[in-house]
Amino acid sequence: MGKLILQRSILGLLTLLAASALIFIGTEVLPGDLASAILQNQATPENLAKLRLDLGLDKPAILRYVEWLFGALRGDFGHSLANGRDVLEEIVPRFANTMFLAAYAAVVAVPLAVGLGLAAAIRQGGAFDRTVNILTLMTISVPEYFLAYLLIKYVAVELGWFPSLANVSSDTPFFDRLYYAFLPMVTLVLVIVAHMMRMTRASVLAVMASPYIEMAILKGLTKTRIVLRHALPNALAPIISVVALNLAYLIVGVVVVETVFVYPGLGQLMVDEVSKHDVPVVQACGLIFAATFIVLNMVADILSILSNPRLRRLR
Amino acid sequence: MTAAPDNPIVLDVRAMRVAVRTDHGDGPVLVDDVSLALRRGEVIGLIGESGAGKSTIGLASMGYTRRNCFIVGGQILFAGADLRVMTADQRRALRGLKLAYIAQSAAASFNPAMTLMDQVCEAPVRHGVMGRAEAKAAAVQLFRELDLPNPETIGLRYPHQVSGGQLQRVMAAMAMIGRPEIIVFDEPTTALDVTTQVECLAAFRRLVRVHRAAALYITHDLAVVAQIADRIMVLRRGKTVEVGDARQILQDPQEEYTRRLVRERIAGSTFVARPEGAAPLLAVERVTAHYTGRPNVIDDVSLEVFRGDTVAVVGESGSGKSTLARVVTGLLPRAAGDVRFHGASLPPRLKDRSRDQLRRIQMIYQMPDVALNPQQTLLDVIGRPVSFYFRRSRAEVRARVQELLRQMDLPEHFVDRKTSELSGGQKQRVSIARALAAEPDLIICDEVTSALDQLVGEEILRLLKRLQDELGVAYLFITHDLGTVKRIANKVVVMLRGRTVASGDTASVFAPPYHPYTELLLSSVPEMRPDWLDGVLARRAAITTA
Amino acid sequence: MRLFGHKLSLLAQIGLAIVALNLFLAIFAPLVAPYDQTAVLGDAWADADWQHWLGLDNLGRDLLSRLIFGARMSIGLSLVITALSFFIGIVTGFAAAVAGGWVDQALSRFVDLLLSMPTLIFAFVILSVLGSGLPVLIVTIAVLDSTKVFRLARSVAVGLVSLEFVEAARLRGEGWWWIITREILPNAIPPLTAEFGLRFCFTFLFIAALSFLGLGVQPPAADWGSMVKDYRDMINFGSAAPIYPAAAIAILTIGVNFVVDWMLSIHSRGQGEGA
Amino acid sequence: MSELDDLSARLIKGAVSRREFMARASALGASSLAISTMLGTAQAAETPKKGGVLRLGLAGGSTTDSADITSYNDSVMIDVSHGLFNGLVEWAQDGKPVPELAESFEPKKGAQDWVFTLRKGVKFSNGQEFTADDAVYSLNLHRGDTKSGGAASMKPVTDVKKLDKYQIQLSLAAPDADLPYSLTDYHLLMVPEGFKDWAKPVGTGAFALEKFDPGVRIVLKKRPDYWKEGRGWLDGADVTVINDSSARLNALISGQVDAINRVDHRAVGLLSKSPKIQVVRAPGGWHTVLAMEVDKDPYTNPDIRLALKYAADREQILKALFSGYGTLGNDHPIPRTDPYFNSELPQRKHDPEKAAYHFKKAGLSDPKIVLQASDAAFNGAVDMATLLQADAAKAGIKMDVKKEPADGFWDNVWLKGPFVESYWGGRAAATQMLGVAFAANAPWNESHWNNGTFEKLLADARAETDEPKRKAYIWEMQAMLSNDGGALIPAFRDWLDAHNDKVGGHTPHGGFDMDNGMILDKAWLKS
Repeated sequence: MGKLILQRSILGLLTLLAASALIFIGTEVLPGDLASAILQNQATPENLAKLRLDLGLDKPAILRYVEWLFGALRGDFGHSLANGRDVLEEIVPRFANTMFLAAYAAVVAVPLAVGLGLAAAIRQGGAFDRTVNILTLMTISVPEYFLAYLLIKYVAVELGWFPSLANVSSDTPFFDRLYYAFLPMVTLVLVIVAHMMRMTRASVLAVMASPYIEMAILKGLTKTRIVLRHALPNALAPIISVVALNLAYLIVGVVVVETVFVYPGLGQLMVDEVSKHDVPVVQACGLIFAATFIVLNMVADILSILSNPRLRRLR
Repeated sequence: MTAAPDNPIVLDVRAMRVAVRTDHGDGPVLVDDVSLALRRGEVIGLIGESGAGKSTIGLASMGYTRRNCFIVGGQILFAGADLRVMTADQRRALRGLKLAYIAQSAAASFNPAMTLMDQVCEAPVRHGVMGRAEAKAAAVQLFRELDLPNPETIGLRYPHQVSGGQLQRVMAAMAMIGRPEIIVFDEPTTALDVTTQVECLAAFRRLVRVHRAAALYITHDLAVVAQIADRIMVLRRGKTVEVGDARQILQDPQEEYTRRLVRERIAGSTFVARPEGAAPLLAVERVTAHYTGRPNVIDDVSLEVFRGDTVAVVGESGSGKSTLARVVTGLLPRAAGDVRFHGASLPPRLKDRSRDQLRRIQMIYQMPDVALNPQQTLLDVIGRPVSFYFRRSRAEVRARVQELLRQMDLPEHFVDRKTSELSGGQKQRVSIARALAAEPDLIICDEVTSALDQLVGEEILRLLKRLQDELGVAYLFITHDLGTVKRIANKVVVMLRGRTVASGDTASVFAPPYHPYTELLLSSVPEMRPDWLDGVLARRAAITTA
Repeated sequence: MRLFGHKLSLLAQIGLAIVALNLFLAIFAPLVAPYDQTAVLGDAWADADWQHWLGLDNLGRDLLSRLIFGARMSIGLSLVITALSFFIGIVTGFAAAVAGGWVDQALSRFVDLLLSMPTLIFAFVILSVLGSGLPVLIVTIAVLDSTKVFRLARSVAVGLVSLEFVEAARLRGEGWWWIITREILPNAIPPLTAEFGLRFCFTFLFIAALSFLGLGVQPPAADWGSMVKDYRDMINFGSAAPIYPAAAIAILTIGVNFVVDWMLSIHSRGQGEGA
Repeated sequence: MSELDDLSARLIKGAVSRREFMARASALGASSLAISTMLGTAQAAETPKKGGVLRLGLAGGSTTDSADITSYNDSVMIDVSHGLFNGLVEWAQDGKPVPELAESFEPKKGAQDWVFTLRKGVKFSNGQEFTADDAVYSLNLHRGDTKSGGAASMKPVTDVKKLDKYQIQLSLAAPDADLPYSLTDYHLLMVPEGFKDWAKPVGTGAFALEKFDPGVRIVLKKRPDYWKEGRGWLDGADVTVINDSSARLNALISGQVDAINRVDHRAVGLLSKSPKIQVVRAPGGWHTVLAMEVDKDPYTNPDIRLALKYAADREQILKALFSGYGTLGNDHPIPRTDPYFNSELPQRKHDPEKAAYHFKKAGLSDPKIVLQASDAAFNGAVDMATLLQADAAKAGIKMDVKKEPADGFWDNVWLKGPFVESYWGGRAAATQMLGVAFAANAPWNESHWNNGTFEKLLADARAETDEPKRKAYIWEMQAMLSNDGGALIPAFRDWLDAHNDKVGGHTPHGGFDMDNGMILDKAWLKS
């Protein structure tokens, strides 16, 4: 199994390398530039000229890529073109926020989803199953920002239980963070629970059809024992991967929610910088996002390898 | 061996009916008014073809039915209590302890993510009748009784780490550990090779006798049931055909259907006279083959097929007999040796072969269900080779297809049916028609009957025979069933772990002096004689002690 | 009612009805809609009355009409995108499965790479570079989506390729085009159809999200996603305006999912749920 | 609407009393809502209080923000900077330039040179006194090789020199009586000589920077002894960047912030229903432009230009785009609030017949009229294009709308296409506005307007110090543009802010939102 995991990790690294190249190229082709993007129709020709120098577009792309890559390895992503701040300094707190929200949502969503999924699988076709199914369907069927607005309108504005602004900052104490980020968290949970829950249910049911489940029944085991001990472990792989997928989404896909709740996350940063053509920051964000994705998938694969005795015992 | 009739009745099934019920109304009745009384220490064999309702009865007598099936009538009295009126929990309390089940495919019936020991001990521990340690000890004891290799440690393994035969016996242990009063054996040896089957049969029988448990033994193979059952119940389409003492059923069946089952089984051993052959049609010369990066699957194998020959390649799973077929067809390029067809060497790879070469060698598969594209009509399936190889007009193709259907004893109007609408036997006939449509010189038959019911299989064999007489086509017949071989092959190649251990005319190969493996195979084929098993075991014991 | 030779469950029938209705509205929008989607008919946010059942929108256009035309744009767009992504995904996926070897490796690895790109951000960059004209929008999302289709198509095909009837075709000497189109495709349709439904919904919501970032469908063309976005503020003032398009999206998605669930249930497969 | 706007404009300038205003306004049939919002202006009446922290929720902030005065381009930094720094000249509510850090200023050589006398004893937050050297340094930040958005305002300045410790002189290429207006540019703020460390800004403003999280949150803290009389009441300010309009609204409604800018015009009506919330409406110079380049066909033909001008239904555009919170444009860039607004020039009305007539008169069989539109130009730009397209169709004019990608719009489309959408934020002085967008040599002359008479009038107006004469010139220029110019200017948009009843001194200003960015300097909190 060690071999398998090693292979998987190497593959991940290669993918990451390729991704970095893709990102670099992608950001190279952003047209227009900082000055005009920022100053709109107030930019003078002098402004633009000055800026093109700063961009250092004189060097060949390959060279710049390599330099950038090695810089990145050393944790040096260069400086923001817009305000000259160190890119890393700019990103780290934002990334921390993003991770916080993601973790917050995950901690609630994953157990909830798997729990609901199992419950639905146990009571397959029952009233509970159907209601959960339809409710979760509804939550994924509405654009996330609309969910967000409904929450704000009723929970924040009408009831005033939670703030509609989640503008936490580095010095916000932990429990205040939990309070401020509550509505964004709920929105995200609503968005991802359905997907994971349905997948859990589906894969558990798929396993429930297999002969060893029938055998378990004929051994006189309780439904719960059958589902938890016999069905779930064999349904893990797809569940793990769908969970990973959703965690990735929590980290890279929440721009919209961040915007609505004014949550200072990485997504919003990136969108800002893209529209401002702050290339170094965009590249850094892109790289972090890609890395997150790849690592999560890698971990997922490794976990499902571990969850499968056939592979686990492989030597 | 017959259980004394005064033994108490442990299971009393009265006028049981099981029917399918889905969201959209009632389905067919699977078990119709079946009654049986099982006494302590007695083994009743349930015999019949697929769809006879054997397994359904077996499961229902544990109060269990599969999805969408329901026990709609009758009583199932276990120790006087009706399983139907019990609460689910009461039933659960019985299963795994008083009522045990042994399924056909052990490989599928073990949870791949749990160790064997955990699964064996689960039932008694969960039911709280044994402590973990106690259960472990009991399990090891049973492993020993079932003479499994290193009984102390085998329990730590995962299902995929032990062989099929061993797994089947572990399942027996799992069933026995709760000291059940009733065991349901559901085709427990069908998936095994003949040689392994013998061991398992023996083990099961010993178990039942030692523990004086009562058992329902479900199988389609009369010879098998003959070895273990006290009484036999013959079933057909959910109805009881005939019940009676084992010997009586086997030697003096009352019902026509039973007679046919028995007859077919003993029929055979009619050898085909070897035709006057000139040059061999197919000559496999010292062929070696392996899958990339793996050891050789077949090693230095040679055989010859003449026009009109039926050459059987016999061997157990893993003997490389199917691989041989893949080499001949070119699906697996040979590593060494040569395959000559009509004297000319065939290119190793499929894609290097000419359309004519492809046409002349056709194949018929084991699983009719996956051998035919379910989305296509018989016209598509059978017509394609016609249009593909002979470039005929649509009308001609249709005519040809209908002709072939007639040859297969299939109604012509099937021509526009989808293959998915046909029964197993019909599908197999269509596969044959597809092969014949190419007007081949050689047809490779890969276990063509093993997925079919006995009687249906016999019909297919007869059909193949007839076609050979009419068309003079040669067969390369790949099978594990020596009964079949005896009946239709004029030449045999016996394979063991990729090598040929014996070959030649069926007569000479299957007559002394045997190659030891051939003998092992022959002796392992169950026979109707109830004392056959004892005989075999005795002889083997003799050999091993000697 | 039957489909794929199976009886439709109640939910599935409801789902089909919903889908059918939406398709009808989409196709015959100009005939059904009382007004043109761009016609300015009065003051912004005029209340509902007999002429305008749902009232007017932020530019004083008939909300109902825009909702109906919105169906056309949203559904049409998602359909085109999903169709395209399926074409790409299936062709490449099957090719990978049938060809195997390095072709399979190369394609799979490349797809992994694309999958490692955060979709929304990726689309955001591309669209803000090339501008969110419909063609760009379609191609971008289709390509990003096709990666997921590829995975399913490949796994389904791999399963089928190993079956004897495909082997028989190969033994007969059939070319790969025949094998893909005649032997594999017909058998891959049910699972792929189910996936089509799901991907359609995802595309649908994805476009909505892009519209929110101002990169989706550009005005004046009506599309449910951007309608929700344009009207969203009105929730704060108890106006139902944003509810209509949001509900439209939800109902259609749910409808499609009902059908899909039913398909998945009859083909009892776990796949297809992948986002 | 128009008369009311005029009225409210005059109210803002204090030209009418509140009672008088109420009477006239309702006589003009204005809804009580309109009146109340316009009265939002008249808050100034109440007496200020010291203390309290003002929480602002502002659009127009970005993670790319920096305290560097040359980098300002949007509300958040503009508002914040006016808490940190002061300029030499302040743009008063009546639209006139009044002394700020400059005690006084006077023109020399017929307004070719200007001498500014600086206020004495003003201390920077680092304790050192503000003097001529600082002023010279600060102004030069925007001259020559610079990224500053203020460069435009300083362009005509040929030299900035120190006369003595408290006096500097600016020399111009050509006379300009309106130079003081230029110095109200929000970039032209005063920092200590040689100051560079923008992470820790040093200014003469009422506040010091406490916390700076770009694009997220900015916290200011009062600094002792602010020099400006009757200003700087607050103990501090807490600015949250909220770019999403409804998030901003919600923050205000749910009381998480005290005041917001850029209220969505659609929301105003409903907002002002709430007794706790005041909408501050400031008619100003912000206007939309559809620029036709008069030297490119078919726009070389004056009748095509007129045809389009008549085709445009300005009332409708005003309603649809700004829910009426704006004023009609008359195809010249001077707003009604400007003292030099040509009030006798007839307002051009939606007139399909006239449009059709001029279109025929132009006699072009198929003039390819394509409007390049993008919401990058301004919010709702594409909507406006859509409306105009419909209007044109009514007059039988076939006009196509080509949607341009938002990204790089100002690079690749603006000033390149023959018929393009854009906007202007307005200028303090009429002559500046006319100069920057219509002078033949101006880099941003969108319509390629090049007219000798106009050039002369512009030069004269700048040089002229005699009010009536100036007025005549400027009125003349407006007339020329309106009747012949290449810019179709359908509407001016009001600045719409809102605040809850705790906030005082949040007065409307035609220059920019949040009291022309002076909110932190001026506003106070009621108990």
